[in-house]
Amino acid sequence: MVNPILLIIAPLSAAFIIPLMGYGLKRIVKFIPPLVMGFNLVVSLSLAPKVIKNPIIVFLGGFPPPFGINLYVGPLGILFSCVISLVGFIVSIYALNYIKQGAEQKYHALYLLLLTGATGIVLTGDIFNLFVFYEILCISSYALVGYTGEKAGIESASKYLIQGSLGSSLILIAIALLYGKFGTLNMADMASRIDSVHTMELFFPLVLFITGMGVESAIFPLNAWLPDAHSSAPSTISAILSGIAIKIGIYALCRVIFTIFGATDILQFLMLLGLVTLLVGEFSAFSQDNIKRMLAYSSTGQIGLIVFAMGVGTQYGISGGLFQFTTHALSKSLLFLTTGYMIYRAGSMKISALEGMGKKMPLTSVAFTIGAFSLIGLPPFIGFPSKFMIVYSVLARQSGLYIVFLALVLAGTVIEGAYFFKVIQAIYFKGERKDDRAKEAPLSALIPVIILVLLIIGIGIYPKVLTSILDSSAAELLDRIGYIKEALK
Amino acid sequence: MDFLNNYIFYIGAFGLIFIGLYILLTRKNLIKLIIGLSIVDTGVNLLIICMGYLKNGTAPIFSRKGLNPETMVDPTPQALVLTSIVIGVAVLAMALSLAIRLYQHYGTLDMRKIKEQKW
Amino acid sequence: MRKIFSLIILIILALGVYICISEIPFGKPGTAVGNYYIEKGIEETGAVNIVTSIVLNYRGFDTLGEVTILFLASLGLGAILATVQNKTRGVITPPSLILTTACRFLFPFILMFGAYIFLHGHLTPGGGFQGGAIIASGFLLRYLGCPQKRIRQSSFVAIESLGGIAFIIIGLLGFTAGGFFLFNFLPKGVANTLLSAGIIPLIYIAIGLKVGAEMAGIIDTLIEES
Amino acid sequence: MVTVMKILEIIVSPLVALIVGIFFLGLFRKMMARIQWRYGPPLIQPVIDLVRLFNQRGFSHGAVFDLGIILSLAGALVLVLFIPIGGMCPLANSGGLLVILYVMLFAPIGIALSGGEGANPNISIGISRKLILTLSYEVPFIFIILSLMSYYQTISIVEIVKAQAHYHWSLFSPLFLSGVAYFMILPAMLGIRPFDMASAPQEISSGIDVEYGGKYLAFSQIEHALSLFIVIALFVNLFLGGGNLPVFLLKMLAVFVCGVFIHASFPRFRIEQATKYLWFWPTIISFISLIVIQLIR
Amino acid sequence: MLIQSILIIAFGGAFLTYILGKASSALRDFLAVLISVSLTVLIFLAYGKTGEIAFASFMNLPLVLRINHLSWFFAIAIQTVTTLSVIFSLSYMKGKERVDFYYLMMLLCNSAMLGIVLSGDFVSFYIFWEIMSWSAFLLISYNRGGALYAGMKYIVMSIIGSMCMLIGIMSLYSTYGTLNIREIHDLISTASGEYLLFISILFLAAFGVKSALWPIHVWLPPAHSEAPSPFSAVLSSILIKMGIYGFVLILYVISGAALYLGLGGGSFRYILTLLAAITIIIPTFNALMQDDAKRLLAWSSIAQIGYIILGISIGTSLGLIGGLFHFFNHVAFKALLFLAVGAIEYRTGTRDLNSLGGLIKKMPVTFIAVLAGTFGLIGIPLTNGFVSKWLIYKTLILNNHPFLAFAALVGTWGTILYSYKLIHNIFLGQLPENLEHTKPAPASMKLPFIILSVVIVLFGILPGIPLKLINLITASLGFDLLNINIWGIASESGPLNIINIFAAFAVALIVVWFFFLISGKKVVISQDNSYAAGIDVPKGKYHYTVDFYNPMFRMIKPYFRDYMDEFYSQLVKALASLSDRVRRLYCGDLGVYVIYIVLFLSILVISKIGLNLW
Repeated sequence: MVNPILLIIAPLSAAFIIPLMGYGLKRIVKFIPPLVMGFNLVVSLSLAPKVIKNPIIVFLGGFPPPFGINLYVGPLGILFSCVISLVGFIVSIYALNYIKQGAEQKYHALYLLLLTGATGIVLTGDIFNLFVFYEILCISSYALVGYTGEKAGIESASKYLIQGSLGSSLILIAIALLYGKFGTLNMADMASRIDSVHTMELFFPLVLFITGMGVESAIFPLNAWLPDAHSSAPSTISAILSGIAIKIGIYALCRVIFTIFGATDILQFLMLLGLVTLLVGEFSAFSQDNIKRMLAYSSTGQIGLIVFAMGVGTQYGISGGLFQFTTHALSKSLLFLTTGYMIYRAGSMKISALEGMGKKMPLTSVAFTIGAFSLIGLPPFIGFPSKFMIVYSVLARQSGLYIVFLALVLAGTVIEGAYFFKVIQAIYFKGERKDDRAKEAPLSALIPVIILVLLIIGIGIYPKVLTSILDSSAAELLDRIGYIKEALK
Repeated sequence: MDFLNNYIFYIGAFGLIFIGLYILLTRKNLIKLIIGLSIVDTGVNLLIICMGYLKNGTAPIFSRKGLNPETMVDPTPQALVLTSIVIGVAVLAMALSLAIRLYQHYGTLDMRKIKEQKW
Repeated sequence: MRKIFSLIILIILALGVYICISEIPFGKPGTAVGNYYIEKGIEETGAVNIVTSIVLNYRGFDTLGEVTILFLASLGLGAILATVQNKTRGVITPPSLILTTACRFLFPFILMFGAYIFLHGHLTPGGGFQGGAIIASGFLLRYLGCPQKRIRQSSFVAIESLGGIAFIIIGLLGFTAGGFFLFNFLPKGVANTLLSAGIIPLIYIAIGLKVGAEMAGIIDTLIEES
Repeated sequence: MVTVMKILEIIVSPLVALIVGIFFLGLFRKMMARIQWRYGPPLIQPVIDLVRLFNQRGFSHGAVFDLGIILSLAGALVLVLFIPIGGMCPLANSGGLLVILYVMLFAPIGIALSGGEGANPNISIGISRKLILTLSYEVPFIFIILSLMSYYQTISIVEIVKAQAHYHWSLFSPLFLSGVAYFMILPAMLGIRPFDMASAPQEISSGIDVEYGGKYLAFSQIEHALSLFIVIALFVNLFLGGGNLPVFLLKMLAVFVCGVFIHASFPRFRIEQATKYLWFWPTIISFISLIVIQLIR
Repeated sequence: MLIQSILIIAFGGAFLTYILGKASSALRDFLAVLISVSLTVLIFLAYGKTGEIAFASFMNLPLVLRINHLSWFFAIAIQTVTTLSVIFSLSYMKGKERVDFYYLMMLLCNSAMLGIVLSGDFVSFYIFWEIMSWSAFLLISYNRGGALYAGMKYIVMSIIGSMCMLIGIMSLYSTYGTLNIREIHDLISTASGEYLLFISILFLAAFGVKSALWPIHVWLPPAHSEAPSPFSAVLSSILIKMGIYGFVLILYVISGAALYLGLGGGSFRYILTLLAAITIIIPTFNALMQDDAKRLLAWSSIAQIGYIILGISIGTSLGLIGGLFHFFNHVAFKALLFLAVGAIEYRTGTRDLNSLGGLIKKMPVTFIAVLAGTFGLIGIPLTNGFVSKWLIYKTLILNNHPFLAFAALVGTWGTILYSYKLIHNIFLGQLPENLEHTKPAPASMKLPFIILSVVIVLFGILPGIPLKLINLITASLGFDLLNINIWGIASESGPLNIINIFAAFAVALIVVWFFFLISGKKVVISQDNSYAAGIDVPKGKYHYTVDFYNPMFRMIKPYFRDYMDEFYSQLVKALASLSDRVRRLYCGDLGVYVIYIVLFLSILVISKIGLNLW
């Protein structure tokens, strides 16, 4: 059996090795991330069937929790780790040719560290360890957003840093307060001591957690960094940030709310929060003329949708939310990757600059279209089953208020459809490109795009491949007692 | 008085945090904001340490025989605070490097003037 | 306006803090976990400094993350500051001979002190991070005292990476030996002696060197910029 | 026997319509002359005209020019078969009033198609006016028809005539208002003043007839005569209770004379004025009538 | 097996055509025609079959295909029109860009529509529905320029509709635990009235958008007029009919007539019929005012949809038969008209009614096609439109809906006006000089014209052929069988007997024709040799078809704007400005962002401590 610890150790050690590679080995540096992420993908996939039956608990240093740190490799963790390594793998292939500016070597190391952080967060069973990995994720994001040293990137990175660090500090305060209250850092142990969140002193850490993690997961009033950072980072980084990083924030939030606090009474509020995030995101994207900023705002909207689905709080709803997470990770990274080369060829991020790309870059354009369709939730793409599940789960609650919420959510989807179709029209049916500079993206960029397209269509047609892991993931989130039992066995 | 006695450290810790937050909320110079962030960090570190405080406690080091384990303070927060400090240092370094580059680009660090990335 | 508004917000927050804090006893006797560490620490890890045993053994994984964060900071710093095209360094007035000499004189001692700190991490207060910081302060002193002298960045980088890799390798050795990552597989030795506590001193050496190099590298990069 | 009678009816009723229609045309001119203190042409003048026209040379602009006029005349002839003429109604059970409404379309459409091929500006104007006028008077007309059908609960015109024979004329029933409205739109349906803008000789050289000569004009005249007959016959059937042939024809004559007086005493509307008028009073009255019918049913 | 193979051939063929198109355009054209024709044959073979088959599963829901008379009726209409459009496209699309893409989307849209009518559960229904929506969107936008706006309008409205449908479907699923149409029909009789109303309103929105019911019709005119003409034919004659299919499905297949008539105390039916009546009148007058041939036809499509919905929603056997028959007729004549206008656009390069004219001599077959189409559209006796309209009127009058009948009848007279305008402005009147060298439509265009014209006249004279099938459909929906013979319908309250009318017409025509032949000579003269009260009619200087109904426009134009369109534009504008406001939340000032974070925290604190919200 493969030990899940390798999922964290492999990219980490690769990141440590990269700076060692001197001038002679510099050329092969860029092949390390795909290799490592490919390895991670294989490991995650091979673990998945076992984990669905029984979660794997890994003791680090040989000490049982709550005394040592443990990894809790449940279905949820493996689902996230699969998606992380998948998207990481695909984006790193794309980066082979795409990343040419700046400190190339450092880019790859930072990239691997970002994914390490993400994987660490989803696998760990210790709240402070989660915080540490959370910081790895955040700091590497700051660095990656600004690493080109361009004006926009630096500005966004510094704003991101201030907000993100403030959020982290809030999380740390919450951890300190919880430690003061319970004297333990293990999530399962903590969960077993929290009977309910109705007491006032417990609610304050919860609020701190929501706010702190909300910054990274881009919940509405806390997401001001997102459009800046996503639009000014290189496209590969935008893809990773949008596809992975913010979802990890959601994961952390869900862990805290569902597993540690079991705070079911906050779920309706969470739903509202998701709804507002969705609407604000979609509205902001609606009249954007910068394509990457538009995609970034759309990410906000999608986060809103995921949070909304999580807030439904039923097994089906959470499955839907997780499905939507997968959808968004695949589709949004596809969108960012395709726009990456379009922008590169067009020399501008304006939507009007992409006009007529459908002819010059046919495959890329088709891929963009498919990504957009999928995000809107049109069949037969992956977005449809996820939307299907979310809608069903909301309606299954049989409540008038929920139907109103749902109507607003779907209104958001309509707005999303409107601006995506606008871009598709611009790409295909507007303007003629005379310049010969615009040509199809290189093979290294097309391969990941094609993989993503195949996945999007494949899962869209046959969503069953995901249902079992989604269902057990949702069960893991809902079944606090089971989690505690497994972790403290 | 009793309250002060019992809570003086908390007050100190949260006092620092609030001072930091106040700086973050009202200042516009990036360097000052970073300082504010550091102050918040310091406050949090202090808070973590407070959590393990024991009256008349000793350091959790068995450097000589005869130390009473009962009077030792909780060692965990101290381990945590070590990590937390290092993280603070890392963030600070990143922030400063970004500030340097920002100044090179804009010639100012006034964050109310640096808003090219908006809407 | 903004100030008053901020104050109002903060007062509300303070209210929340007050309600929360009033329930958390201050200066209470240790927690179950803490007590466990104090009671079993020496026995299980061989380090008399319980904090060290927690940092490197019970919660060693945190420390790996911590090291990673520092590594990340230096990487990020390098990435962000590396791409500057024209590094215009200000005119440097050569320092006086006394200053230079004193710095050169002090430098090895500082290094030695730093080494002492991280070598004795499991016995006395201190450890790899603290020692590393002291070592870096030595480099800082040299930069301040003799600004013309520079140390090759690549050597820092090599030490950083090697330190990190060493940490991981030790962890993996533990994995092969005991089945757990970061398992303390070496003999614990007699408590309160230098050669005790299994892998803890080894890791601390790696960390100490690594942190020293990293901090020095950060200082170096920042000085180069300004 | 029944079949023979049927065939006889099919042959006779168009003939009756033709004779009566042409007689009305002659009467029309004679009466107008008398009203205007002239002697006027003899009653038989239209027949003379027709014979003359059939022998003259006609000018054609193309296939549709011919086809349209044939279509319109055929349509008028068919329509006659749907209308009870004093007890004769050859096609009584083929769809009733609804079919009549539709078959009424043939004549204007045929004329319009034919005229369209003529490419004469006067024709275009005439057709446009004619169609607009049709749309204008159809609005109250449909209300009237609907009132009738929903009052008698049938779509068959024969049934309506029968029902009137049993009780009393529709004009003196709750359908009174409908009758009034029908009477108000009758001049428009007949194409006489004040609604003769489609064939205004002084303005647009008789509009749609301008390119017709010889047999074309003759066909057009016959069609005109038939439609005169049809419109009046419809009114008589629907509101004045039909009756056997002599009574029926007398009733028709009475209505026709009223129409001539209206023609003589009014100047011509402009087409907008006509539409405004038709969409105002007749529409309101017929609408009220329909509501009344709905209420009493 | 037959149903699956139909769908597999349809979808596979679409993609195969695209791939083949990359290699050879002739081969692609051939394949496209081959696939459409073979699909037509296959569907034809499926006549009379009924059955249900689960072919896959989606999220633990079985996806079911189902065929019965209703499905077959719609499927054959869809496939015929697509086949004819594809044949038409052979010459229409020659030399245009992205022809592969065009055929792909055309066939994909066709496959999706087949899927819709053949699906036996709501998941597959929805999936096919959405595929149809987006493939149609891509084709509507194909022509660039104004088409972009049209496509945008179309897709946004259709997404709104399908979101409503999604809620409806999922609500059904969450209530009954199944999405199989048959099973839902069995279960739905237990539903409460309010719930049923809720579901029906949701579906009404979804299908109303697609079928362009009045207040939500605004996407249709631009979309129909801007799409490539063969696809306009598909759009107008079948794509919008998917909404009709949906109505039949939800009102009769799911709810059943009894349940439907009692919905909301009958008010649902009342509102639906009222909307249908409005849908007839307003678009008819809007069509009158159009100067673009396709836009005129587009408005006319909306009006005809009004008739269909009116017939269907009235809830009687006769009405449903009339509605379904009118659906079928509208398929025939609207496809014909759009294709004909396409041919004219293809030959002359314009479809502006004010710059055409006199083409009758140049394109006689097209003229006959348009004539047949408009006659059907108006409902001239002996065309199929007459029979269906007659059925609808009759049921309206005999069931005491005089005001609805009024709307329907007035709509017909409006139809005459715009139909005549269409014929007159294109084919009659003077021939402009620049069109003197217009060539007749190519053979591949004539073929569809002829087929569809024959269909129109054939089913107008022998309405019993389709009516028998439609009668079977209505019988399967729980209505009584009517007494239908090949010439019409026999009933006490006014029968319809086409043979009488046909015979009378034939005789009258022959008689008149005879007189025409034997009476005086005729001289054929040129068009320009006309009399204008002594004034020369200058050639080429005037175009008498401009502003054909100007007097009327002067009156009605101030009142007959497309208010709904303006309303929606205002709404979109408001949304855009709102979105701009929302965007300004992200003002770029870091201090404000920090305030957001801390403020959010304190609001959370207040909401718990002060208000105890959760």
